[in-house]
Amino acid sequence: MSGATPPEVEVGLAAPEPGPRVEAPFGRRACPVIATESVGAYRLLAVEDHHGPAPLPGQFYMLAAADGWGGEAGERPYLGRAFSVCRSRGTRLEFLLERIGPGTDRLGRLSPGEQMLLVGPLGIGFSEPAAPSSTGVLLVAGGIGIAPIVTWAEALIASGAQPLTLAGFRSRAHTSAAQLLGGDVQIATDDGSQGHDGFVTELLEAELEHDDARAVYACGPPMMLEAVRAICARRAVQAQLALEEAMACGFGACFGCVVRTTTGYRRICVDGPIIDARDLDETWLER
Amino acid sequence: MSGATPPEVEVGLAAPEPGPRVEAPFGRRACPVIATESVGAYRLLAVEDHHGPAPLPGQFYMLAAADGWGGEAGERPYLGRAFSVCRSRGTRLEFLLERIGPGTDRLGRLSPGEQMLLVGPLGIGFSEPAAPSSTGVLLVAGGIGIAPIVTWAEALIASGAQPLTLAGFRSRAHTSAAQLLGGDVQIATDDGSQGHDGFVTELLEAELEHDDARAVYACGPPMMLEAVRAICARRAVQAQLALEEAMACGFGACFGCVVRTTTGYRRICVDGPIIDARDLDETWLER
Amino acid sequence: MARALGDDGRVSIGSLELEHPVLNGSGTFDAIAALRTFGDELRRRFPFAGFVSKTITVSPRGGNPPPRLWETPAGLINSIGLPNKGLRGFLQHDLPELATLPVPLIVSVAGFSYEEFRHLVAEVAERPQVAAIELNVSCPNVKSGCVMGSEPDETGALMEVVRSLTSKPLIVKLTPNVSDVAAVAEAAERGGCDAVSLINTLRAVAIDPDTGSPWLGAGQGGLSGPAVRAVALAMTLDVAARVRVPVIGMGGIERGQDALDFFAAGASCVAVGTESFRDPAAGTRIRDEMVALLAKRGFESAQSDFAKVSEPTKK
Amino acid sequence: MARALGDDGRVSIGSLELEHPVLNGSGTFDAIAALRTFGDELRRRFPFAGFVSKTITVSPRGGNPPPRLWETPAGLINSIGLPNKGLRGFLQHDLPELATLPVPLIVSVAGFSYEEFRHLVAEVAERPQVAAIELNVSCPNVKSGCVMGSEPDETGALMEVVRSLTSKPLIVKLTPNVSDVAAVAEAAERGGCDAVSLINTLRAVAIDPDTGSPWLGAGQGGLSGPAVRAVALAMTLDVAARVRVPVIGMGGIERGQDALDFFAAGASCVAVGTESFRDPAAGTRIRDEMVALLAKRGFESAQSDFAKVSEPTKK
Ligand SMILES: Cc1cc2nc3c(=O)[nH]c(=O)nc-3n(C[C@H](O)[C@H](O)[C@H](O)COP(=O)(O)OP(=O)(O)OC[C@H]3O[C@@H](n4cnc5c(N)ncnc54)[C@H](O)[C@@H]3O)c2cc1C
Ligand SMILES: Cc1cc2nc3c(=O)[nH]c(=O)nc-3n(C[C@H](O)[C@H](O)[C@H](O)COP(=O)(O)OP(=O)(O)OC[C@H]3O[C@@H](n4cnc5c(N)ncnc54)[C@H](O)[C@@H]3O)c2cc1C
Ligand SMILES: Cc1cc2nc3c(=O)[nH]c(=O)nc-3n(C[C@H](O)[C@H](O)[C@H](O)COP(=O)(O)O)c2cc1C
Ligand SMILES: Cc1cc2nc3c(=O)[nH]c(=O)nc-3n(C[C@H](O)[C@H](O)[C@H](O)COP(=O)(O)O)c2cc1C
Ligand code: FES
Ligand code: FES
Repeated sequence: MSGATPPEVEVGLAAPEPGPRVEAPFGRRACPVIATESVGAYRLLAVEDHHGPAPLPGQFYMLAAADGWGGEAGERPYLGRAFSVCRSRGTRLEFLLERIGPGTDRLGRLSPGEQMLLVGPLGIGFSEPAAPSSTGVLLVAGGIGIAPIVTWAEALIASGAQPLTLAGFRSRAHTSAAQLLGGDVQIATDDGSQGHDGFVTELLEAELEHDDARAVYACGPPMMLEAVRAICARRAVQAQLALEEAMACGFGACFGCVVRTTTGYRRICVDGPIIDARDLDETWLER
Repeated sequence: MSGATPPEVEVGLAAPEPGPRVEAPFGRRACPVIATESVGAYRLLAVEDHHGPAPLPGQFYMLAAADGWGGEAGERPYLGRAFSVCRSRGTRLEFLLERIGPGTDRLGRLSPGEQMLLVGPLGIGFSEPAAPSSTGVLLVAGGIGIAPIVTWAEALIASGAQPLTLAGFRSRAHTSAAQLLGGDVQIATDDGSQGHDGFVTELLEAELEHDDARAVYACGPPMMLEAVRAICARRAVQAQLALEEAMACGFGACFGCVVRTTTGYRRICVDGPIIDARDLDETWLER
Repeated sequence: MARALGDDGRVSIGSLELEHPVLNGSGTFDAIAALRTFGDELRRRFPFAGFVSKTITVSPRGGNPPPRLWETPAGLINSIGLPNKGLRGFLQHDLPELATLPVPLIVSVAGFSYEEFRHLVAEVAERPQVAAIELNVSCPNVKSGCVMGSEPDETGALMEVVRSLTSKPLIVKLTPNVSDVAAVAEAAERGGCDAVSLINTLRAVAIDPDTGSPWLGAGQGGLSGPAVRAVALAMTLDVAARVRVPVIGMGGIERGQDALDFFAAGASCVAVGTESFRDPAAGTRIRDEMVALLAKRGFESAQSDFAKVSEPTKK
Repeated sequence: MARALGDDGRVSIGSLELEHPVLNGSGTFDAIAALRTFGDELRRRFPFAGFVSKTITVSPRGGNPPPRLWETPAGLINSIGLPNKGLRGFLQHDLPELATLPVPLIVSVAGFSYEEFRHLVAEVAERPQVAAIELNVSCPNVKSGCVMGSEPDETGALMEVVRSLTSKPLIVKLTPNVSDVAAVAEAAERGGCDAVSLINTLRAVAIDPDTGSPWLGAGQGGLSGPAVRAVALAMTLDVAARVRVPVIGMGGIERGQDALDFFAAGASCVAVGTESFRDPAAGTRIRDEMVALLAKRGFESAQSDFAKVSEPTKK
């Protein structure tokens, strides 16, 4: 670390293009869990949020269990965890969780009546396709990345668009989540146990081959998003990606959640998680 | 801290008189909770311990919940907590808990079927009254200190003695625990809501006034034990006290649980918790 | 010496007047991003008595390569790397916006040489919007190779360079990664600082379990959160016993009781860092909890008695 | 240089041969009391590859006044104060019993002057039951007032006094309460030590919430447990990068993965302290967990691959 050498990249603090955003009530609030359900390998968690506004598709919340956060043996989870809103109906917010560690484990074991602590809605949401309105909209979901796609598909359909969702999963055990989707859906599985046998990005290539005047929205694992970025860059197709990075705060306080963009490091909690694919530095995935 | 000056007190590591002890299986084992019950303001917790020997009255266990130990918000409880065995029946062990902090809170919320982690039996138990067998035995319990007294009263009765238990509580809300006691019982409450209006040590004074050829066994808050010690010292009555100190390990490893005795600091987990009242340094309560 | 923490709960550090004794830790609350997230409600319910900016440097910095975060038992390791727009960018873009906050502004600065510190302090101090300056001395001096806050002599020399530049309060933010933090605090006091704050983060490393290599992009980072609280209390007690300037205590404060512990250790003010990540309004909650605890303990006026809690261990 | 940690999982530190790389931390396992508690099963299932005694001093010590313990988030503060029977008492009463353990014995010693260290090392080293000696340098030198392990010069001078007294392995137990622990390790290495171990506890304080005064009888203590793990890892990484002697890593090891993190940071051996309080057989469990993790990651023979995990960050 040396102040003498100029920074490798631009600071990434220059005001980004403002994305659509609904402001969050200040602070953390307790919300009761009102329903939980298994959706294939995932878990759907519904809470009653009386004090928050309706979020935009693509926005997220920081969640923690009111009890038992702090975990086993003095261990993690300690900080809140970020989750995209999967569906919202009035004061009811739904989240879809994949159990991958102590935080998702604890949240997945919540029962109706228990309290969840929540901050949000946070970040910026998806933007409508740029006018002139394209002939169609392609949504690409990889695994649990389907969560924000569900609510975005709903919103698009409500506004009269006819999105086609390409949903990729590891295997048949995970595909039930596709039933949450409205509109047309094509499924791919890595092991070929359902739908297309292969990557969802192969479906995307085929669709764009067929008609590339469509806006693309994608959420999924980093490798998938990179493939989407590269495909869309090659074809000059407009794409918005919903990124993930480990987050400590979710509201721009810690500078921990950055991704490398062409103009420097960007905090994906305040200047994302939705980001224009063209803004990503090509090396964004390199560590 | 200086090595040049001689230690204030003797080291207290000299082999103490060996007390009765049942050895514990080495390590920590998981035991299912099989029953829980409220006993007035206290909580009774029964576990099935298939792999441990029957403990002696006065011995204790280090307990932790298998899940959710580590507590809320990354906070305590982190270490195990010490609990005297209150009753044991075959492989069934019963503990009586007073909720005073995060550890007792968590343990108090365990339900049948959940797992508890347990190390023990630990420490030394009560010793039979010295021969020639005294005309009687007086047991003195203060509040939650009743736990080891319950099992000791049972054992004494089984061996043909006729103990009289003097049990003091804050108020009527706590006295239900006295129903766990076999043999004769006199109750005192601090607020006079049941039984003698005043301290249980007043009952003790009265009993010894009447007949001081009896052995005394006591467990309760430090101030009560000090009163018992002083009373018995004055009358040259033999007394065994079950002490409490915050413990990190329970098996002599940390040297954290010492009490000041006439021969130096003594670890009450390995060389107690039962200790001859005459061994206590008169200033043992001073901090 | 007048007490920094008054019976009314107000704090005076030189000319800096605070309504109550809870600040944010530098770099743990970006008020500008928070305004975008929470809107004007943040202004109305601002959780701190003063706002401490993220540390700024002379040149702009992008910060460290990701990943920048690792969660530990009851703690967080960060290796953010002081990303900031640089002095010019800060004065031009951020200062006007920070000046709209309802509380006094304390600007945290870090130089990689005495010269840089001189430049930063001179430029920042002359802005009327700035109420006080915090000197983050956890960076290495590129000339000596030594972290300026790790040696009393370096800290003393730094104070000599900057003290004469301004009469505004100068707060020295101490690093805990030293053998004797109180000796550094004494040097800062001899050099004329108006207060010291501590602790900055403890040097820490996380290993990626999948590769066995360090997880953080920069290799190492700093530990904060409840895990460090007991260490921060020890250092606060030491420092408060050896200097007469006010001490701003921080490190793992989560609840009102934790804050009271720091006052008991001799602090006149506290700062909340990592806990704001979990609860953006933690500053307010912690203050309310303190007031409630003091009331419960029977002080006549809870509002007025932050100070009293510190008496048992005060010199 | 031969690697201290072999492919078979065995560790060699000079003439000290360990079957596997898990020791206890000094002062966190009293084998004599544990034998009374757990009986002969402890001998059959002894959890450590070598037994490190509680630190002994020349004169007997009663230790610090209680309370001696305070639980923190994911950690423990202790202020035990080195109670022990003194050199003579140890040699007479404890050594014969410790010699019956099924593993090599490492005796930890602390002097309050070079003279005391000389006396301790000379007396302890000549006993055939003793396989190695650990020098606990966290105590103040009554002559200089300085903690011997806090200054490279003091540590170097100590090594000069004791090295020539014995050819048995000498391990220097480093204190983390310093600015540059690796500099102290280098001094110990230059002075001829056979290994370094770290970390001892971090200086810490707890406040009694009811009184506002320090809780511990001795005022302050040392923090251990998971809370310190990330700090211990950072120091282990530093030290392992700067010395060639084997490093024994410890601080907050709870599970096999934690131990692997220390190997990845460059340790050749680990020690388990506070976790044994929660689980007396933790040493065995942690070793089993390591073996299972290594097997899962596809090393040919799990048993043989403790060493490989350290390669990514090895010099
Ligand atoms: C904007 C956004 C939206 C998201 N939406 C969803 C959603 O709708 N549904 C969903 O299921 N998930 C979503 N996620 C992901 C979710 O936040 C993570 O799965 C969750 O944080 C994992 O927490 P955990 O404790 O279960 O796992 P962790 O143990 O935290 O593991 C998660 C990953 O973090 C890393 N890691 C491991 N240990 C540590 C450590 N100690 N410190 C730091 N990192 C570590 C590893 O790479 C690991 O794979 C979203 C994330 C973001 C940023
Ligand atoms: C041999 C023995 C037998 C026992 N038998 C029983 C029994 O049968 N039934 C029963 O209910 N209890 C029994 N106890 C007491 C029981 O162990 C304690 O009540 C229990 O440990 C409290 O844990 P906690 O987390 O609920 O409370 P804690 O929060 O640990 O509070 C307990 C006390 O510890 C102190 N304290 C507070 N915070 C801390 C801290 N951070 N670190 C250290 N100390 C702190 C305070 O003085 C407080 O009053 C026994 C204790 C011993 C030693
Ligand atoms: C993400 C993060 C960024 C930080 N950035 C800075 C900084 O820029 N300047 C500074 O002086 N301290 C910085 N700190 C240290 C905090 O101000 C504070 O001293 C430390 O985190 C201890 O307090 P806590 O445990 O309440 O977080 C940072 C801490 C964190 C967690
Ligand atoms: C109760 C207790 C007593 C200790 N006594 C000693 C000691 O006598 N000598 C020593 O070198 N270290 C002592 N230590 C430090 C440990 O050996 C170890 O370095 C430290 O606890 C970190 O490891 P851990 O987090 O696994 O406990 C003690 C630690 C504890 C918790
Ligand atoms: S998560 Fe803290 S800045 Fe984004
Ligand atoms: S509790 Fe550890 S020695 Fe007694």
